[in-house]
Amino acid sequence: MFDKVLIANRGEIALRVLRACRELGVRTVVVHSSADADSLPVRLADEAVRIGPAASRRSYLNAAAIVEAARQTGAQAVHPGYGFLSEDADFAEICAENGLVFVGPPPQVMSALADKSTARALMSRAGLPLPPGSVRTLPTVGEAQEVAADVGYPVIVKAAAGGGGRGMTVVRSAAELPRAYARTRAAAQVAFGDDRVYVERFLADARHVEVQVLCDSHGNGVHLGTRDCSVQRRHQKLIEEAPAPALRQATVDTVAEVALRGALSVGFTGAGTVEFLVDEAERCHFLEINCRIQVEHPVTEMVTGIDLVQEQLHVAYGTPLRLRQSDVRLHGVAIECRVNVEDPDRDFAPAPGRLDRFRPPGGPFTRVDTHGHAGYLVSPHYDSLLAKVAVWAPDRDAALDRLDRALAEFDVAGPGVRTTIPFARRVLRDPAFRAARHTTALVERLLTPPTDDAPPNGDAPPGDGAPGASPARGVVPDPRGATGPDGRTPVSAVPAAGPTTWRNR
Amino acid sequence: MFDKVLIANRGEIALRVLRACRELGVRTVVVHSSADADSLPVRLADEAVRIGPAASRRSYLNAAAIVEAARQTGAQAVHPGYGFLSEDADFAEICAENGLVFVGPPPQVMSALADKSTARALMSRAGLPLPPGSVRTLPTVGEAQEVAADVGYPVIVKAAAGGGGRGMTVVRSAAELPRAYARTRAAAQVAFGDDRVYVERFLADARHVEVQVLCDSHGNGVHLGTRDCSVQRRHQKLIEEAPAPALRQATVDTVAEVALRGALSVGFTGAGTVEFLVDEAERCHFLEINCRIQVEHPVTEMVTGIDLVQEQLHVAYGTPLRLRQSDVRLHGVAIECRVNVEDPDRDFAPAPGRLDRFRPPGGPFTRVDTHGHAGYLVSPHYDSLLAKVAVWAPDRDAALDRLDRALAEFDVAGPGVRTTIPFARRVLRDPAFRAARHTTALVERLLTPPTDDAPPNGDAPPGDGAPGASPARGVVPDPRGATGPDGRTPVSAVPAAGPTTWRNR
Amino acid sequence: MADAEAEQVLDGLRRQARKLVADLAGPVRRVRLRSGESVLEVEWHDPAAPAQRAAEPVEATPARAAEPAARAAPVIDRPAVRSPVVGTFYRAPEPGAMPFVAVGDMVRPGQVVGIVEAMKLMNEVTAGQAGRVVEVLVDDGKPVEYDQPLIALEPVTGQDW
Amino acid sequence: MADAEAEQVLDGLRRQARKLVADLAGPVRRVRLRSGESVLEVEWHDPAAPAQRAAEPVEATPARAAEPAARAAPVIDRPAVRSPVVGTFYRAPEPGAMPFVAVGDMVRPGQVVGIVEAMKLMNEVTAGQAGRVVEVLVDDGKPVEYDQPLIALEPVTGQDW
Repeated sequence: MFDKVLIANRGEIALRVLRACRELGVRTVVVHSSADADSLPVRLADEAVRIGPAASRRSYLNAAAIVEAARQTGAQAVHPGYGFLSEDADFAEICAENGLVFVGPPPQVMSALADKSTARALMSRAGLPLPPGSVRTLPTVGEAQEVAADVGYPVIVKAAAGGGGRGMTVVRSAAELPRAYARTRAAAQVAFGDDRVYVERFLADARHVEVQVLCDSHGNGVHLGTRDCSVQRRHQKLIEEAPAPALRQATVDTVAEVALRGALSVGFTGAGTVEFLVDEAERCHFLEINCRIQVEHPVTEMVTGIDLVQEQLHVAYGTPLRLRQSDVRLHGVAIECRVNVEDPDRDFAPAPGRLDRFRPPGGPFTRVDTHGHAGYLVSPHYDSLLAKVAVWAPDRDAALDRLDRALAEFDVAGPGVRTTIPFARRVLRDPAFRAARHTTALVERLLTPPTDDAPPNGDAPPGDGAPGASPARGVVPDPRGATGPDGRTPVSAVPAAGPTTWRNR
Repeated sequence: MFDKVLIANRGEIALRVLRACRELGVRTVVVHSSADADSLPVRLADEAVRIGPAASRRSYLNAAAIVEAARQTGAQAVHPGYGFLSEDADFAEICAENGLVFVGPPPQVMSALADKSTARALMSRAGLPLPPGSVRTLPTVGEAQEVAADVGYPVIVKAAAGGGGRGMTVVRSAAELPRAYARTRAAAQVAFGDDRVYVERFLADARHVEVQVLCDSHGNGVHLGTRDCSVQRRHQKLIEEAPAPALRQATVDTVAEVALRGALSVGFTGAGTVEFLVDEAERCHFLEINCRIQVEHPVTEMVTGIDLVQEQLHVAYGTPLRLRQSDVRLHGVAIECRVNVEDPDRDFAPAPGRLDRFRPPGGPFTRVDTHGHAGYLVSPHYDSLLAKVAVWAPDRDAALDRLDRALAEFDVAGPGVRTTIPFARRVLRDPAFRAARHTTALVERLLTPPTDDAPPNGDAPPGDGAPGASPARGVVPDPRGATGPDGRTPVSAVPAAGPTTWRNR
Repeated sequence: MADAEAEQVLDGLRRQARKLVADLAGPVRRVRLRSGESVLEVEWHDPAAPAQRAAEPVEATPARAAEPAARAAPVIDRPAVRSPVVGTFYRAPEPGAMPFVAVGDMVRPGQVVGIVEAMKLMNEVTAGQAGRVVEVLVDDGKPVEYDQPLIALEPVTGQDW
Repeated sequence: MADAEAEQVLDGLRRQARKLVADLAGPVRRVRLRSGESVLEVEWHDPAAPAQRAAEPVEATPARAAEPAARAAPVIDRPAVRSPVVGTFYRAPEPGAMPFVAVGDMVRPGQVVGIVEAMKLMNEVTAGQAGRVVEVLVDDGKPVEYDQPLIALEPVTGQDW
């Protein structure tokens, strides 16, 4: 195993990686911005190096400074966590050039999977089902119209360089298409410097189901079951659970197997997530592969007993997988709730500030991952994720009751500080959610005043709520996605204008 | 299930029971002393009733006040937690007379098991192996000398009314016996108002192994595996783990089966623990049965996935066990460390005070049960247990590393406040402990400066360190045992003199 | 020193304390003012500590400077007879009978002022000091906690308690 | 002592306290002023309670009352040229060459005072203000963090920074 690993991230995930290192006897170097100089990961690290000012682009996205810090401290590997540089193939390249092990897949695999049209092509070749639509990108509106006519409206126009729900536009009719096509390309050019787009059928009423895979550098791989992340607001996951509920066992088995096959087919290594949309008929449609550890990885750890971050480090070190598929057995149900410092009453606007009180929950089968503590100043410079509360129980109902109990005892308060806890508890009380009949439309439904034609239980669409959100919204790459923990591209790639510039300060 | 349960305890266990109730949708009434008016359990309870002043004997041991509080609030059942009234048959009786369900075995079972000589007789009849010695009590020194001669020295003179390691004297030679016999009887008379004693072989070098059982009121029962609690200081457990390590599977299976048989044979109901001493040859010797939920129950919960406190409530309500023995499957290893506000450098003297800083550990497979929080004033009136940190891992080595990681990040500080964390981490580094070759002699060895003849690894006796401690010490009932979470008798039963009176304030 | 004078000095200290806290950037933990024989000391709960209820806006903390003085009144000037046990409070020896005491009555130390029934046992509640009954704080037949104030007294002037 | 007089003294103490706290680099924990019979004492909550290292014995905390004053010096009176990047600090353009600056030198705003090498790139370190070099805080060839003070300056009198 490595002697020393550099952690190129902040917040709860930096702490998560640090804990894995500690337990493996690996020394830790935590790099940090001036804003995080007194943060918990920095305090608990064996060594800490200040690499830049608060602004991410000059600190956590500053590849040169991070590599220099690794050189100074003699770190052998870099764990990028999620967000920031975690899926930046160029950074992985730079690490390699400087003799550093990047904890993640090989750069060429990362870049192949980062291009969604390439990823779609590779995965369909590996036998993964794609949503009806075009595999290749469509350079002219004419071609886009052809494909749309083929698959039938509504369709969704997606930027090849997008992902994480960013850079996509829902189109309900042929009339809308030309304008949507043009606007999506323009927005993609701005956000990603790449205006290639493709068109696929828009799945209005679906579940977000993903498969956790773990592959070593010797061609071995296992899948660690499914997660359901359908509780999303504008593609930001709020509540995640493992395994995905209310699916036929056959569906679960199939999706897990094809996901692993797909990952292995492209030489994927490390911990990855293959995302699918699953429709009412339980047909699975491949969305994308993520090359990072995900925010919601704890629920998989709780049902499998496997420490994913430790496994990432073993794989990165070159150790063959210690697990065979038969060693992976799932027990019970785990559910995680993200606690963000946001104000649900003000359209989930960030509500950071000093935490006068901070007492996370505890007790049986309750796990908390957080960098927060009493007296901590939640910085407005970064993502609003403050804590993750995850619980385990033998069955889903007990898990939901346990999570509600845990959230109820979570005491967070400070001037101007608001959290998503009350909203999450609303979700837990929702009949459709409790019955696992919910889809990605759930949150929008809870946020829109009920109408007579809206179904009381279940999320049969107002399709508006489904992936892609409203056209108007969809066309502007959601900046939440950019700096969000699941964000794929650097903050600097986000137009530093409009109501969200606070993130780029 | 009950609508409302009264929690007749304080501290972490009151919180533990409250959490179980919350998750079952049961409303909670927490009774408390004036000293605990602002405690976490009181704040989180649905209702709270102040039943007396700080002194336990007028609050947490005040049966009348507790029953009155139940009457006032309409609680249907009383959960006694551990210590205090949890094993007081008279209290269980009073509850019954007042139409309250006492969460525990029937009073007559409790009183039978509370008398150690009766318990020994019952268990040996049920086929449990006893340490060589007398089943009945010995009214004359002559009879004591006969038995001692039979079984051979060293022997241990035990008070029938003792238990939890209290009221016992180790005797190394026939010459010592008469005085030790007399003194033990005298001390027992003072402590328990009952001077009956018996004699058994003293097992110098043994492990403390206990079996968790769960029985319903319909004659069904299951065992939930073993725990090893050999890391003790004067019979106070410091570190507990499940399952008991380094025992032959046959030994584990046998001890679990006979334990369950013994419990069922006396009509035991609820959650109970059958304690054994296991010698080098892995012979098991029955010690006692505890009728309460134990401090260390979380490690069993973590390896079985079963919520023991919820099961206690189901059983108390009359619900038949929802588990068959085949449903109980053990996974991995769990280890718990008790964090006491005590100063290991000052003979573990209590070191309570205001907690200026309190940040418990978190992260993967880490559970914390605590009533502490930043700003909490640890009261000198009660037991010094502040928190329990328990971790799970697939194997024992990983669990030990994880526990050390968790303890290292536990931040507790305040004027005059000391904790047992540093000492616990010393234990975790001990080669004998890491190799699971340790016995109940471990802690004494760590606390006594090493001598040449002391074995470097392993705890082959200086028998002095084994159960019973030194004669001088053994003859005075250890007050720690009295108010300790595992204490069996009310505080008021402890002579309120000497350096330990602080506990009785 | 005469009470009146002492009062004035304390008044001064209190004013100073309030100004002081207002001037300073909080959260202040302790303030101690001394002038000759007179001492004023205020200590606040740790604002970071959960001691405060979530409801209580933290912004209010500085404003609380004045509180101690304000709060002092009831605590210091109005002693109360408290319940010796958890139970049910009765103002009269039996239903329909005259209450033991009414507002305005003078009570002697040791005088029975009520009953708290617990487990069918009648516990007499006796005044610990002399004073005039200014308020009966609990209705007849209502449940009471241990140490709950039952009857507020106005101490008899000159009486030292 | 007459009340008015006492008040005046306390008034003075209060003003002093406010000034004092304003002057000091926080976080102050305790201030105590005494003038004859009059005493003023304020204690603050530890603002960054968790900020202390576990190692740091809590008993030491009161001692820190003096610290701010002590610490104040470098912070307030001694500006420094700081490192623009993580890297290796060099005092001279090349090995063996004359250092860019030495103690006692006067520097102009924008003057190069050192180099920080990062990823084989040489980053010039320039003074942000005029001043006299009073200390070189990092040895030649040593690793430095972002924003780490490298060279302490004494501002030129009258110079406003």
